[in-house]
Amino acid sequence: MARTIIPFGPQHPVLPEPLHLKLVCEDEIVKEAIPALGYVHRGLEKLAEIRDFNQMIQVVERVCGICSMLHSQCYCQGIEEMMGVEIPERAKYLRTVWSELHRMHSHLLWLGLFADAFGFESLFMQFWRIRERIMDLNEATAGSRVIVSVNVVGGVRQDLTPEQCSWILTEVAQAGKEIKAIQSTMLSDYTVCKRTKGVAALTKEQAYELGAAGPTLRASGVAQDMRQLKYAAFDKIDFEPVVEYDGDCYARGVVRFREALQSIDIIRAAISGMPQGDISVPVKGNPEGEIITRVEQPRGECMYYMKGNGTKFLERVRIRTPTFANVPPLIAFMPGLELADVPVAVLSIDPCISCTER
Amino acid sequence: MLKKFIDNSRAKSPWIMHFDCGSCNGCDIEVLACLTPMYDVERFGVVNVGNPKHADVLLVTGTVNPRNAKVLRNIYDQMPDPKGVIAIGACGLSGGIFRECYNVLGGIDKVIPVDIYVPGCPAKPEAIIDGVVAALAKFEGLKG
Amino acid sequence: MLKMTPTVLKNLFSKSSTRMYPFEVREPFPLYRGELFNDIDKCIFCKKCEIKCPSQCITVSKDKEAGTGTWICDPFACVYCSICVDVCPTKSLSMAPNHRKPSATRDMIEQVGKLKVPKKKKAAPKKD
Amino acid sequence: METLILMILGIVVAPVLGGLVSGIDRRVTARLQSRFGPPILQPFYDVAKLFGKVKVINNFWQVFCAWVYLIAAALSVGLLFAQSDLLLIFFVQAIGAVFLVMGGLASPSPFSQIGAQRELIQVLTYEPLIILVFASIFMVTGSFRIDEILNYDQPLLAKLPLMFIVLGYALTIKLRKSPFDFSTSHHAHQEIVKGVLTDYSGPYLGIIEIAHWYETIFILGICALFWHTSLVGVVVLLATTYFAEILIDNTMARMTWRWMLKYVWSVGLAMSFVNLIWLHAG
Amino acid sequence: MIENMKEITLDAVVGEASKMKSDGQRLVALSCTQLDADNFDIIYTFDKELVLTNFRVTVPKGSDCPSISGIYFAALLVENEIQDQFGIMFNGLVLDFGRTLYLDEEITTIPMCNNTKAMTVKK
Amino acid sequence: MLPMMLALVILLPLMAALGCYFLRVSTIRTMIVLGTGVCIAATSLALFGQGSFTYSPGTILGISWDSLVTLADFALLFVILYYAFKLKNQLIKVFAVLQIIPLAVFELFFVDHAAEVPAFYADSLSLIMVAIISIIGSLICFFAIPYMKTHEEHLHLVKSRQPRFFFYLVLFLGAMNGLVLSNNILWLYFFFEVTTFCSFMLIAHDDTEIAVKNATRALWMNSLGGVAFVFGMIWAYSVTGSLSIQAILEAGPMDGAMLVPLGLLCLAGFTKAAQIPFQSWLLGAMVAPTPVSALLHSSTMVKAGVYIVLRLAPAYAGTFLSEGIALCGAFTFLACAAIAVSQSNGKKILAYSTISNLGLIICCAGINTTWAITAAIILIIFHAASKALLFLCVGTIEHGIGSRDIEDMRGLYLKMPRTAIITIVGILTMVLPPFGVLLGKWMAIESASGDLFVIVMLSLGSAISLVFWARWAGMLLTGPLREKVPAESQNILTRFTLTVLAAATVVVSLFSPVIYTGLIEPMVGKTYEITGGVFSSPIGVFAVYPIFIILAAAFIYAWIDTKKSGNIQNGASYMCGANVKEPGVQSFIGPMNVPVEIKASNYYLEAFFGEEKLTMWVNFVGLALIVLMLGGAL
Ligand code: NFV
Ligand code: SF4
Ligand code: SF4
Ligand code: SF4
Repeated sequence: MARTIIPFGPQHPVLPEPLHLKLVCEDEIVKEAIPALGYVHRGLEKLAEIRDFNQMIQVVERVCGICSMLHSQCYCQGIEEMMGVEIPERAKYLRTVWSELHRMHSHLLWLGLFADAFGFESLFMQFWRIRERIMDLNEATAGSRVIVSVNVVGGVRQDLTPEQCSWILTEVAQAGKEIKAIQSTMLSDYTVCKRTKGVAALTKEQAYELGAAGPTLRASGVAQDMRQLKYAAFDKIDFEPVVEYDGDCYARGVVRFREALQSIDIIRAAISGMPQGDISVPVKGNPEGEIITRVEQPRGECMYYMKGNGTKFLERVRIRTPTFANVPPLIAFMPGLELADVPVAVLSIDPCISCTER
Repeated sequence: MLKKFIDNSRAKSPWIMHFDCGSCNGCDIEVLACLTPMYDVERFGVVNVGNPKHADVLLVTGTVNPRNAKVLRNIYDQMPDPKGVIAIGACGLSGGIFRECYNVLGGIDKVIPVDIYVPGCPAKPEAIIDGVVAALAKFEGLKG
Repeated sequence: MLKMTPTVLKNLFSKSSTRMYPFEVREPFPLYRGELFNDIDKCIFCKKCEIKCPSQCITVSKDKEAGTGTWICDPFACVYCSICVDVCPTKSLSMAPNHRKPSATRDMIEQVGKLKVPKKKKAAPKKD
Repeated sequence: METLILMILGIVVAPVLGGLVSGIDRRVTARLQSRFGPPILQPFYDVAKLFGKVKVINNFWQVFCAWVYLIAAALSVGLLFAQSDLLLIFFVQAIGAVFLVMGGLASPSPFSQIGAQRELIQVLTYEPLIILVFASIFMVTGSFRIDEILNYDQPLLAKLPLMFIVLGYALTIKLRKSPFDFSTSHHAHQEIVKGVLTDYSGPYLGIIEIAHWYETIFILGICALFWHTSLVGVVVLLATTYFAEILIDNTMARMTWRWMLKYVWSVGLAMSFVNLIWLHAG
Repeated sequence: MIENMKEITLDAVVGEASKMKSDGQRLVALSCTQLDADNFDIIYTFDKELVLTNFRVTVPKGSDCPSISGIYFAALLVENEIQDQFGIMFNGLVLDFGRTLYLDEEITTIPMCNNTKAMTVKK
Repeated sequence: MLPMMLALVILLPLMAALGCYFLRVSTIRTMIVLGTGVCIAATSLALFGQGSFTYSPGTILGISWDSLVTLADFALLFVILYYAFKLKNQLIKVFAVLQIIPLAVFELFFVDHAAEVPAFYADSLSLIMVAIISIIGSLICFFAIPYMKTHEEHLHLVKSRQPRFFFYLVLFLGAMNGLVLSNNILWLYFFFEVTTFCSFMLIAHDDTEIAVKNATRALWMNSLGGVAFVFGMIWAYSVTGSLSIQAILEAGPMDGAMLVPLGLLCLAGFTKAAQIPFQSWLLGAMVAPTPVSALLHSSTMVKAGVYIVLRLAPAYAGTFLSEGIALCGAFTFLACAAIAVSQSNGKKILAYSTISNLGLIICCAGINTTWAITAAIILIIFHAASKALLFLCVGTIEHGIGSRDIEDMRGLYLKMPRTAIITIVGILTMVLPPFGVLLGKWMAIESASGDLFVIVMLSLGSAISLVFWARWAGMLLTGPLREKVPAESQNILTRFTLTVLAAATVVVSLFSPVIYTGLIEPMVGKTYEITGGVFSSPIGVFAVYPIFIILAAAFIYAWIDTKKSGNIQNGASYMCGANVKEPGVQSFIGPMNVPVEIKASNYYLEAFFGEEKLTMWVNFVGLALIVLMLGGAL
């Protein structure tokens, strides 16, 4: 039968980012999908050779603007571990607060884009409107809406005043209320379910084998969340990984939706449990040795491998991001989808190409 | 009369297209945020068309590398005149923090002419709105 | 179906949430890392900012003979991280809580100040 | 002569009305999304701007098809105002639909091609429904001629309530509103960029935009027939119908065309049967 | 400071990988580093219930590495990436981008080898 | 004059056929075909001058024509029987025997040979049919001359088989003319059988395995029709006691006694018109060279079936049988249009569309109001022209690009601009107003709108047919049109026939009001008021002239603007920005930096309209409807 070959990307309006998929379709059913990357590759890992380990924080923050806070957190955790620095408790809590704010804004952003992928414009607008609350919080407390740049080796740069803390609490509570107001649309609207349920499903085994990470993995029923590693303040804060079992786009949506709400609880716990004290410790010397650290990014497990050689330049920084892990599942579940479902399916892994390619 | 209306309309209906040229997403999401209720650039007649053939203004974020440079060039060429280009964020302006990476050629102006530069990392939505408004001034100056 | 109706109707009958920028400008957040300024009179041309800047967009040079120092910053490469502000020993650097305005041409901030002379003069704050 | 004047009147007034409707549509949509929204006259600025752009084409048949699309749309509206035959008007409008598809197919861009195919499927979906609506009007009034229909002394809505809903489906498809906005992605662009219109640009896109305004008026005109007995009725009916369309657009995800074909046909046919059988019985 | 690190040889890679797979481990990453002018280091990282297991393989410059993408489909992207960045070729990749995953022909050097320093762009 | 003219339209083709067969020189053959064509075409037009007539030929060499026909009839049946044995086909044997024996019994024991039955009767319907057959049929024959030459070149035949081919082709025309002019039902039957046999020979012409197989199928299905015909005829005779069709018509349903024979005769018409479930023979007939398909589908063969049903229409007006026929027709219209969507073989699309349109005509006959009959006649005229044109186009294209798959015709405009445009004209005349086919469809829908089931099927069907036509027309234009397209060279006869037919489809549409007032109205009665080229009736108006004028102006304007656009900036098509930037190349840079050529294909919606999927169901329903129709008659 005659086929249609479609270039999906690099400039495709549904993906804000340049990812290319060569889709071969029959009657709009995808028969074959081959990705092409490299449109966002900058090669920033190489910058470690000419930027010292402190400057690298700003660089890794700019791996991706959506999850920038967690990149620098993961990086700093690694350096701190390498250098044997123990950071103050308060700094850990502060990192938790900002990282969860980041998760919230990332998830809200994604939920909006996801809604946009199945053509639900007003839902998209609604999510992004809620998200602006978080962005304001970021701007007011950290100094920038997106790239908050709060982490330094040894702690954080910014403190939160009690007023700011209570403001954060009211704002996220309000955001939580607004999110709940559209819960029924996102989770049980007929058209939304019709478009997402059963689309691009991965079984638990498949997801695990293909190395999926984060919500993509959890939506398939694997309860794995790097926050269980108890970094930052997660040793003190209780939380349960959000798990869904269907492994389809709908389940992924639900996982992220519930995680966004869960983040509110974590922020609440972190602010109420936040001890007084310093926000950073001075750091002397240079990192040496090898380390692997992992944190839970909004999109899943992010791993940093770093190697220091006792100079202020790291020998190697290697970043393995969650989307990098989620691309193979994406390739695997593409064939058989309808063309209309391609945007939905691609977005369902919450692709972040700038993370993937660095 | 009709001609005047057309000339005037130009500045009232800038259809934008956003191309991410290897940005870290920081600027991207700010561009998107401009379209959302809080900033709503549709007030200025802006529509995000996502297709160079329909666009009047190209918003580019991010650094240029050899691969996306071709795409950028292509998209620019496919936009019918009169058209404007707005470079957004440190990356789009000069390559920003990534200027020295092996796969970075520098700012957008290495590939296509840029009309407005919007600095920032990321550029705030307000800054982007300023940029769009500045670009409109360019269209206004353009009669016939 | 139509689960979204209450939300959208509520939106219809309440005020739109749009901030009418640029007609109405919000009070800026004081912490916002906006445009970078150098109070060149205070600068001692110690190069701390140049060294620490992650984007390497500051160049500081001293001209012993003329007794002047030059502080050049590329605002188009600056990533507004305020590291330089943090490290500046004399607090001559500061960030305004407002974003830098777009421009139609390539900008470069070049400021020249006298070296370690108590009486300082400003010269050519901007060059286009 | 009178017919001719009416026709010309229709052809002149319709795009203005259509543009206004579309401007109001955009404003209301924005408000539903809690945005401020564009000025009401925005569609006119858009089209004027498009006409001020440089002409770039990919295949000159596209130009031809765009023109024919516009003319067919205008002619159908003209015939509607001239109170001609419903079926005839519809077939004239189908000329436009066919040429839109041909224009889409003329471009080798895969998005355009897919858009054209989807456009065809949309035509396939709404065309029988509209013919059925017309047939049902015939069954009530005994004529396909609008002038005869206007002589009927009751609002058709009373006799054909379900057919009006069926027409609503066709309306949603023709207005390119979610959940049936597949072929051109009028409001969004997620799947296939701009579908049939992908390779149109500048003035030719403007032509198509105007044609779309005509089509809006065309379809609203047919809606108006359902309450032709009172002017207030017409206004109320059209306003509610259009508002319902906007609301549906904003409260539904876009579906797939496979779903549309199955769903709209089955529901549409079922409703038509029920309504027509009820008509026979009653 | 890397947990469960085990040094293995190049030919043991595939065998070990399949052992990991049958053990129910998830592939996390391959991390390549240049050791010196002639040697590269690849660390294979696996995860099971939040516990990492690592293998270290030393690859001399110029020699090819067996691909584990046949066992772990997920390895395909990272192996292609290493091909791009380090010039180490992998045999038996399920989808071989042949050094075009990230790079275009304009980039003629092998970027992450230290014989080609990061380019310094004039400010 | 009249006998002369009748001889010209019926006997001249026979003589010419013999000439083609025996004078095996290609120039002579060409001359004969051309001469005959022009002759019968002219005669058919001249016949209009006659108006309605009844005529009985006398005797020839002392033998009455009646007995001659009878004799020939038996001869033909035995030839068919011979082929049945040769092909070892049981069905044909059975059907042939089932015709021979009853017919013999009928001839020997029942028929009152002394009764005076006018052999010929002609009204507007017949004359229109004669004109269609003679003009369009001749054009097809002209087209066949260069076509068969190329065709045989492609096949590398040692010995030309063209004499045989043209023998049957030209004979066919005569037989068809005879069929539509006959009034004596026995004559009608004879011509009916001749067309069956000719079509069998023509389908089998290429002598490939598949050709023979399909020809066999055509033969047995049409023989089944023959059987139905024979029984219907005998039954009708037993009721009315007359062989004259006019007499039968006058008798009317006679309180139901006539319904079964009428039903049987209509059934014979159904098989000829390839109505579901008999559609497979016509589809199989596509293996024959394209002129054959054109002839079978447009002006002859299938139209014979429709003609019979339409001819008998007054006899069953207002009966259950009529309703059944309408349903059967409407169902065929819908089902075949649906299946056509899933086809990519150009000829197959045409074939399904033909069946579908015949269904519409038969449906009109079934609706059986004056409006509907008008619609049917209009449809017959315009469908014949457009469809013949399209078949010939496909034939030309096939010789040009070596494929009849519409996917391969994508961008045909770049290779064969002239043919592509003519094909598009053909397609547009099939689906768009103000062209005749659509005029017919409009009349049909308006006349059917009282009938719930029929109207549903018609509206679905007409929407569906738009799908496959529009995309076919569109895809011919696909392509990056950058510079001037080279002109296309065509054989003079090919060009002549295509151009004449294309012009005819358009121009004759323009004259539809005249045709209506001049020919149809006198026959079926006044249904539409014509003023200024506008058809109007209390229930509807169809403005032919105004729309024609406006659209013509629009097309001309659009064309001028299009021409002007020839020198404006050319843009590459949109491919998500990844275009390979070389003029004329339609590729994007794909994964691994390799250029990938874009490709597009139509949606064939197999899941909804798949041929295999639908055919079984459709046949079942079709059969059920026919049983219902006949059962209701009983
Ligand atoms: N979450 C996250 Fe990242 C990281 N690391 C990645 O895929 O967003 Ni841009
Ligand atoms: S300018 Fe900053 S925020 Fe924008 S893309 Fe570049 S690094 Fe990201
Ligand atoms: S760190 Fe401060 S004082 Fe030193 S050179 Fe920079 S601006 Fe001047
Ligand atoms: S703000 Fe950051 S990037 Fe900008 S000059 Fe200061 S240190 Fe450099």
